[in-house]
Parts: sequence; C-alpha cells; structure tokens
Amino acid sequence: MMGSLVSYLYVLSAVLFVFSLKWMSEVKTSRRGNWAGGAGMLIAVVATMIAYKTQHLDLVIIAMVVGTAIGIPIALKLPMTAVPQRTAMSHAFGSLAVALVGTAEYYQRLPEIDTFTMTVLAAEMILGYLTFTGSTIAFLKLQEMISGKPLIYKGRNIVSGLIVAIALGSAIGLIIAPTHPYFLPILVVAALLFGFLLVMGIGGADMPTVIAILNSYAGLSAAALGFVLDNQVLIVAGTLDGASGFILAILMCKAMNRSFASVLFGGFGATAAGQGAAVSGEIRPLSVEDAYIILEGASSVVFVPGYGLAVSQAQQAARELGEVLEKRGAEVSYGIHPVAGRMPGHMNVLLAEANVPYDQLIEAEQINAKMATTDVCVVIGANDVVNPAAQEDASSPLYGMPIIEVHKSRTVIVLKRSMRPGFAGVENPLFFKNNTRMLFGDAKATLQALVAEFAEK
Amino acid sequence: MMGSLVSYLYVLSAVLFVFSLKWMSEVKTSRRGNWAGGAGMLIAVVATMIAYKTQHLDLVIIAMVVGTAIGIPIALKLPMTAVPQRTAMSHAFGSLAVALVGTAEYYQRLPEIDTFTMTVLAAEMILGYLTFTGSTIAFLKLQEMISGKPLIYKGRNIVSGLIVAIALGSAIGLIIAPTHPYFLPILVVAALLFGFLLVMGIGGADMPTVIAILNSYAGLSAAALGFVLDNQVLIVAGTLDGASGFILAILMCKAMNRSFASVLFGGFGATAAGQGAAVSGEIRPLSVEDAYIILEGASSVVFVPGYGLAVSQAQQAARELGEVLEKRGAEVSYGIHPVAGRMPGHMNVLLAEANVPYDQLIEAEQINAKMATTDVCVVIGANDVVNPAAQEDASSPLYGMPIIEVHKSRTVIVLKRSMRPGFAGVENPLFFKNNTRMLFGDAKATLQALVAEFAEK
Amino acid sequence: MHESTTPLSINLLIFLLSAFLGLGLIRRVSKLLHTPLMSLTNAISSVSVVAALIVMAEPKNKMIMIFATIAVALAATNVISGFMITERILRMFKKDHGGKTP
Amino acid sequence: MHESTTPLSINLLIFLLSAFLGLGLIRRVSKLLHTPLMSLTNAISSVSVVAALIVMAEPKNKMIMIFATIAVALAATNVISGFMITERILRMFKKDHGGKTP
Ligand SMILES: NC(=O)c1ccc[n+]([C@@H]2O[C@H](COP(=O)([O-])OP(=O)(O)OC[C@H]3O[C@@H](n4cnc5c(N)ncnc54)[C@H](OP(=O)(O)O)[C@@H]3O)[C@@H](O)[C@H]2O)c1
Ligand SMILES: NC(=O)c1ccc[n+]([C@@H]2O[C@H](COP(=O)([O-])OP(=O)(O)OC[C@H]3O[C@@H](n4cnc5c(N)ncnc54)[C@H](OP(=O)(O)O)[C@@H]3O)[C@@H](O)[C@H]2O)c1
Repeated sequence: MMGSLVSYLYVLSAVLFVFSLKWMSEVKTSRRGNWAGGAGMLIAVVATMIAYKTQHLDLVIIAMVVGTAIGIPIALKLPMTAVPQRTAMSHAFGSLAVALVGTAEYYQRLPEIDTFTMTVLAAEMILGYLTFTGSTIAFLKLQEMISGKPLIYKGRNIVSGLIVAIALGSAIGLIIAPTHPYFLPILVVAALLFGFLLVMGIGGADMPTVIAILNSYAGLSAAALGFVLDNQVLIVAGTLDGASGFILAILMCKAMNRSFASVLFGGFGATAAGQGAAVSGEIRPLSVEDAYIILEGASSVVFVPGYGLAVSQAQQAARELGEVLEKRGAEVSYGIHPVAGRMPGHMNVLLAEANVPYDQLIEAEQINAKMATTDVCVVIGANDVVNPAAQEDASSPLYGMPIIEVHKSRTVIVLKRSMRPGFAGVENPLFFKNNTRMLFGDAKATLQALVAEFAEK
Repeated sequence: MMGSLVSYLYVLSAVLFVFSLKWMSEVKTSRRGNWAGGAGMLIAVVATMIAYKTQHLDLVIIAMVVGTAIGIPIALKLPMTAVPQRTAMSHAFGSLAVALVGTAEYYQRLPEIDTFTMTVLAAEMILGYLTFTGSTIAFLKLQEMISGKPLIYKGRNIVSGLIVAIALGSAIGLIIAPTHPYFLPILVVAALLFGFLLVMGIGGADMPTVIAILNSYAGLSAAALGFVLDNQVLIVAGTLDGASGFILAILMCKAMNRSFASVLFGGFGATAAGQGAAVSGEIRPLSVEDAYIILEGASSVVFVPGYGLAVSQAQQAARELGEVLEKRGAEVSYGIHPVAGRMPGHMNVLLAEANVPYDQLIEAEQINAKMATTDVCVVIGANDVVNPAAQEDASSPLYGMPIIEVHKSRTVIVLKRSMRPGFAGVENPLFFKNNTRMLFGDAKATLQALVAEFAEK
Repeated sequence: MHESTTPLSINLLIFLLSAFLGLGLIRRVSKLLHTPLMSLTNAISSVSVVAALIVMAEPKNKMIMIFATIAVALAATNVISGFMITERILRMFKKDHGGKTP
Repeated sequence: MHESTTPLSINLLIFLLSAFLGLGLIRRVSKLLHTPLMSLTNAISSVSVVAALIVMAEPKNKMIMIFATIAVALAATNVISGFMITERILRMFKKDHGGKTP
C-alpha cells in the first residue's frame, strides 16, 4: 500500500508543476515558477529512468544530448521578436514527439489492445499528428516563409469534411480491429493532412489563437498518454498545459471580440476579410522636425506599440526616446493592448528586453482612463489595436473589439511606413482624424531620428 | 481497468462538490452551488449504499430518519442571529460522527492494523474528539450558556502540555501496539479534555476564528478517513472543506490584524486583555427627536451595523429607517466590516434577511473612500469595528486592525445601550469625539422610535 | 473503488490537488457569502456519512454497529440542516428592493 | 506506479481536478507574463518525454525504439529551450530603471 519511492517522486513532480504555474502569476515570483517547472521535469525524468530501467541507456543519452545541443542555441540566440515563431516550432516538435510515442505504444501493445486504450491512443495520435502539421504551417506563416493569407478554394469545406471523416473512420476501424495493418497509416496521413489544411485555411490574424489552441492539444495528448501508460504525472502536467492553452485562447478571443468557436472551427470558414465603411479624408504627414516640436512641448506622452515595433526592432529606440522625454520632465508611459503584436504579452516582452521597467507598461483599460488628459500619443507600428472603427463603425469587422483610444488624446503621432492596413486588413479612420499626424518611415529609424533631434538641441 | 459504476459515481460526486464551491463565489450562482453540493452528497451516499451492501439497512434508515427529523426543524426554525451557534453545534455533531467512525473502524480492523493506517486513525481520532468538545464549548459560549471569558488559571500551560503529551503518547502507543486495550480509551479521554480546555481558554472574541479552524479539522478528519478507507470522495470533499475553514480563519485574522498563530495556539496564552490608552472626555447624548432632526437634514447616510444589531434583532427596523430616508431623497448605504458581528458575513445575512438589497451592502474599503463626503453615520450596535484607536493609538490592542472610519464623516450617531466596551474589551475614543452623538437604548427600539418620528411629521 | 487498494501516493496526489483547488476556490468567494459558505462546507464535511456507511456494511460486533449508526444519524442531521439553512440564507439575498431572488 | 494499474475512474478524477486547478491558476496569471507563460507551458508539455522513456524501456522492435528515441530528442529540445527561453524572458522584466531583477 505504501507504494514505491518513484511514485512519490511523481507526486512531488506534479506538485512542482502546480507551483510553477502558481508562481508564474506575478513577476516577482515568476522566475521561481520557471525553476519549479524545471525541477518538476527533472524529477519526473529521473523517476522514470529509475522505475523503468531502460535497455537502451545509450540511445536515451544520445537523444538527450542531441536535444540539448539543438535546444541551447535556440534558447540563447533567438531574437525576442521571433518568440511567436519559436513557440509554433516547438509545438511542432512537441506534438511530433507525442504522436511518435503514441504510435510506438500502439505497436508495442499489438496485438492485444483493449477498446479503451485504443480509443485514447487513436484520439491522441489524431491530435498529435494534426498539431504537428498545423504548428509547422503556423511557424511558416509567422516566419513569413509562406503567405499569411488563408488558403481558400472552392469545395474547401467538403475536402476538409472528407478528411475528417477518413481520420475518424480509420480511428473507429482501429478501435474495432486494432490489428488491421491499414488503419493506422490512413489515420496518420489523414490527421497530418487535416492539420495542414486547417491552419492553411486560417488567416494570419488568427495565428496566435491557433497556436494557443494547438498548445492545448499538445497538453491534452500528453494527458491521454498518461491514461494509456497509467502515469499520473503525465495526466497532471498535460492537463495543466491543456488548460493553459485553452484559457489563453479564450482571453485572446475576448480581446479581439471574436467568438471562440469562430476561431476553433476557423478552418471551415475564412476569416471575415476586412470590409467596413470606406474611409476617406485628408491625411496630415509630418516631418521628424515637426514631430520633435510637438513632443518637446508635451508634458504627458503615451507610447502605443504594435506589431510594427517588433518588425523594425524599435524597442530600444522607443525606450531611448521615452527616457529623453522623461528627463525633460514629461510623464511617459506605454499603453499595452492585450493583442498588440503577434502573441499575448508580446509587447511586454519586447519592452522589457529594452529595459523599460514593467510598472510603466499600462494595460488598455487604465491607459484609456487617462487618454483625455494625455498630450501626445505616439503610435509605434500599431494599427488594428488603435482603430477607432472598433467603436464608431458598426459595419467594421473590428466593431466591438476593445482598443486603446489614442484618438481621444490631444495629438496622435502615428509611426508607420505606408497607408497599408494592419493584420485584420481593415482601413483605419484614425489616420484621417484632425488630431492625427502621420510620420512615415521605418519605426526604428524614425525614433532614432527623433532622439537625435533632442540630442542636438 | 474500467472500474465499477460506483467509482464513476464517486467521481461525479467529487466534481459536484468542486462546482458547489465554485458557484458559491458569487450571489448569482450561489444557490446553484448549494444544490450541486446537495446532489454531490446524495450521489456519494447512494453510490456507497450500492457498493457496500449493508447488513443493516433498517438501522441505516432509522438513523437517517432520526437525522432528518432533527435536522429539518433546526434548519427551518433557526433565527438568523443564531447562525454562529448552530455552526458550532453542527461541528460538534460532525466531529463526533467522524470520531465515532474512526473508533469503529479501529475496532473493526483489530487485531491487524498496519502502521500507516494506525497513524492516520490516531490522528483522525484526536482531531475528531478534540473538535467535538471544542465545538461544544464554542457553542455554549456563543449561546451565552457559559461565560465568554477565557478560563485562566495558574499552571494552565503545564496542564495543557501534559494532556497533549498524554494524547500523543497514547497515539504512539497505539501505533506500536494497536491491540493494547488501554491506549485507545486514554487517547479518547485526553483528546476530549484537550478540546475542552483549548476552547475554554480562548476568549469570546476569538470564537469565530476558532470555529473556522475546527471546521477545517472536521474536513481534514473526513479526508483522513478517506485515506484509511481508500475512498476518494472522502478525500476530495474533506480536503475542500479543510481548505475552506483554513482560508476563512486566515481572512478573519487579517481583518482583525491578529496573527494566525496567536489564535491557533490561543489555548496556551490568554487573549491580550484590552488595555490601550485610557480614554476620557465628554460624551454627548442625544434624544430620539434630536437624532430625527439630524437625519432629516442628511443627504447621505451610512449605516454601520455590528454585533448589537444581531443582539437586538434590529435588522428590520434598520431597513425601515433606511427606506424612509431613501424616500426622502437621501443616499443610503450599509458599511459592512468583515468581522462585524460574530461570524464572517454575519451582517450581510442579517440585512439580507431584512430584504436589504445586497448592492447596498458596501465593503469597508469602498465605504471608507466615501466617508469624508458622508453626512451622517449611524452606528448600530457596532463598537470594535469602528474604534479609531485602531488607527490613532499604537498602544491599543486593536492597533492596526482595519476599521470603518465613521469618525471621518460629518456626524456620527452611535446606537448602544451603555458605555460598555465591545467584544475586545477596549475603550472606544469614538464616543468622545466632537462629531459623535450617543443615542442610548436598545438598537431596535431606538430605530423604531426614529421611524415613528418620521411617520408622524 | 473498494475492490482494490489505491497506492497511497495516488491518494496523496488527489489530496494535494484538492487542497490547492480548495484554497483557490475559497479565496474567490465573495465576502458577502462567507456565512452561507460556512454552512455549506459544514454540510459538505458531513460526507463522513459515507465513511459511517462503509463501516456499517459489515460490522464485526455490536459496538461497532452502534457507533456507526450514531455517526450516520449525526452526519445526516448535519447534511439536512446544513444544506437547508444554506438555501434559506441564500434565498434572502436580493439585488433589488422587493425583487425576487434571481 | 507501473506495478499496478490504477482504476480509470481514479485517473479521471486526477484529470478533472488538474483541469479545474489549471483553469483557476492560469486565469490569475498577469497579462504582463503571457508570453513567458506560453513558453513555460510549452516546456511543461514536453513532459511527454516521460512517456517516450517508458516506451523505450522495453521496446518490442527496432521501429518502436527509433520512434521513441526521436521522441526523446524532440521533447528534450523543447524542455531545454523552453525553460531557458522563459528564464531569458523573465530576466528582462525589471521594476526600476536600470535596476536588477528582484
Ligand atoms: N498579440 C496577439 O496575441 C494577437 C493574437 C491574435 C491576433 N492578433 C492580431 O494582430 C493584430 C495586432 O495589431 P497591431 O496594432 O499590433 O498590429 P497591426 O494591426 O498588424 O499593424 C501593424 C502595423 O505596423 C506597421 N509596420 C510594420 N512594419 C513596420 C516598420 N518596420 N516600421 C513601422 N511600422 C511598421 C504596419 O504598417 P506599414 O506596413 O504601413 O508600415 C502595420 O499597419 C491585431 O489585428 C490582432 O487582432 C494579435
Ligand atoms: N464577525 C466575525 O467573524 C468575528 C470574528 C472574530 C472576532 N470578532 C470580533 O467581534 C467583534 C465585532 O465587533 P462589533 O463592532 O460588531 O461588535 P462589538 O465590538 O462586540 O460591539 C457590539 C456593541 O453592541 C452593543 N449592543 C449589544 N446589544 C445591543 C442592543 N440590544 N442594542 C444596542 N446595542 C447593543 C454593545 O454595547 P452595549 O452593551 O453598550 O449596548 C457593544 O458595544 C470584534 O471585536 C471582532 O474582532 C468577529
């Protein structure tokens, strides 16, 4: 009844994973949380190696060395702007691992597999393989190695439906006749294909949500393996991970005012291509010198960063300008929209990288409360998240999405390269407002030029 | 591997208990939460009766009928002011049940009891029996059938220490020699005695915290039985309950600015008898007519209820006065201190009983923010929770406790019967402030007289 | 569940998960509801009736049977009165003047 | 844990408790930390390395062994890079100008 030492190590590991997430809730304890997670993982691995004495220690060691050799450079060299892509890539890795284990376990158990095990294994393999191709496509799209546009063709729904039917059919086949040699390969191919088509069919703007959902799938597959292998640490850790992806996806949907279902089943319908009322009017471009004069006289400035900040790697330059303004007595803060950039928390990470203290990073609601008394808003490569159509134009696809209300400040300076729309492909009436000035050019170059202006004078 | 139907019923029951607490977090879903809890209990009982076909169905039915026959009248007739006592009493019932089951299980298992089982059983019995006498004393104190004063005598610590030693000693004896006939009776008597002395030694003011801790013990004993009987529904429900008592005790301690340890080990030291700076000055008594005139001219009134409201059952009268004032255009709200009364949430329940809508019940922090702009505060039988010594007098035992800052409003009218101090036994400088008027008399009678004044004019 | 014995480590895991879960859930309960929360958890803690029923299934002697029977009666009292009082208290909470409970 | 099989109902209970717990915990994570949260959970999800190690312990044939070995390597990559990147990101969060991480 007392069980083995190993089983207690598993309990310890599970508890450490719980603490890991608990501590992750605030900055102060977050690093401890990360270490707790690492310790939990180490203990789980060691316990497993003790409990299941492997016949192939050499292979295990080689595999781990290879994994470490690949993992360390990724971790050290990765630019912060590439975090979304790397998350997608690692989901691809993780889900492939899960899928391969599921497949291996299937062959291991043959020829006797009970119905329950086979059902869980089939579900696990479908999830695993579809997450693999899906994450790979997400990676390619985010890395802009393929177009972010949703792949739309006639009969798309029929094709997708057919593939799902094949995948489910072969799963049922496996459950009825686990030893039949054809069902598994069919299942694998169908799942791979489905993942591919699913994510190909989703527009770039939904990619972060898709990644969160795929994260959830990866966790659930691990939990499923836990059921098959009767391993509780897999169940606990996998489920915690599944919950995390799920919640993040929901939060993102809320921040974008989209229904969860519309993303979840996104593969079956194209992202509403931007329409909304046509916007026209005069735009007021600005030179760097004029912008300098406006900023020089401002006593409160709010920076609103968006995806363009990441593209042009302008975080350092933004911080420098902020510091210059602060030294001249202005109050400087950063308004962070929850879905600015390409993943949740993206802007926080980039600005933290540039040494902006995190108490200057203000969430949308709070910064909006201060907008009316703000002298200048500097929009750095943000577009959709400051689009007033979300509040003003009921026909806009963005309508209802919470935004940062820069248009309510006294003056808005928008830093971008052109009049091209943002991720959602929607026109932005902000650019035509009376209090808006457009400062065209690469965000980083523009910011550096502004800093230079201040240095000169 | 699929297990029996009963084991799934247990899982369902555990999940229902989780939902029960989840839904209890807000008023809107709270009734659903209560029903979920009831359903969880019903399922657990039914599943157990299916799984363990009893030889004594007749006895089970008789016991349940008796329990129901006692339970229903308690539930229906209990005045809301007596809720704290009833909680104490039902903890006494529950812990006696747990203790008896533990004892029965001990005899059932004799003569072979492994060390682990015996350890858990011994701990469970100690917790159960001490909670029984402790809760009984708490009940008697709250019902004022015995004095609320802590029982203090010379050598108290030595006696308590001795009894603890005997209880632990006999527990160790049982673990080493489970079949020895004397250890169990000694353990039972020592635990009973310890619970008695523990709570006798604690002052009335700490009674609610003690009840919460005893609640926690009752839950933990149930969880311990779950380990012994290998029953997961007991583990889950017992642990949830244990967590609840624990958190409530901590929240109460915070609200009273006392350390958790000082209450937990309260039995070994008397509650700091109220001292603090001597207070003197002039008090300004008021007649009902004068109070009428003050209230008549007020445009914002905050009622601050305390234990005296419960004693005099003045909740209806308070609501009536509130409505009269509202009809005359005044803004009326109720400032609720977390430890006003004799149990957490006590005031909320009483006022809800009197049909005060719960959005008029404002928590301490928020109401304090409005104090400076409040015309009149009517303190209805509250004392400690409005004692400004908590902020002004570092030598006061209440110093540091968050209070409702009625003294910051323009005029304070205090309804109480005398100048006697409140539960903590500390003098209240509020009564001597320039803006305070004392309106002596039973709270209910006074409020009714005020309502009558308004009706006449 | 009574056919086989679960390893202690698994029960421990269930205990720990429940404890974390309970601490998180209770922390989020509105202060408004602390009294009904106490009566609800009080009722839930009488899940020990399950333990009493198990012991009563095949008692070895009279005394065990009597103890368990008393325990069932006591726990049943708590269950009934606990849930009913909670219901009574919760019915009192109303949002609007004279409005009905939601 | 591998000596005996746990009843499915118990594993289901553990799954459900973990799910409730996870939903509660993640909800409370500050928005500031959503990116490191993603990389952390990404690393944690590679707990599947445990599954790969179990399968690899006594593989019936070469293919199973190869699959499992690849899985270990992939999962190990994620574990290492996941925790390290999270650490790197978290080190960047500073409260004061030029101040050190707490
Ligand atoms: N963060 C998330 O978690 C998340 C999740 C799901 C969806 N999304 C979606 O992603 C979008 C995020 O909005 P956003 O406002 O951050 O970005 P956005 O709407 O995509 O706009 C980015 C803007 O940056 C400009 N830009 C690009 N490169 C630049 C450079 N080098 N210098 C200066 N400007 C540059 C672009 O304009 P030019 O080309 O004219 O320069 C573009 O208009 C939203 O639609 C959101 O719904 C985000
Ligand atoms: N609520 C909880 O969860 C909890 C938990 C732990 C401890 N406590 C303690 O309990 C105390 C609660 O503070 P509190 O301000 O509510 O009460 P309090 O400090 O005990 O004062 C109650 C006051 O009501 C007056 N009173 C009694 N009967 C009355 C009647 N019929 N009509 C009018 N007035 C009457 C009493 O004065 P007269 O005798 O002069 O009338 C007394 O001063 C605090 O010390 C708190 O720490 C509460």
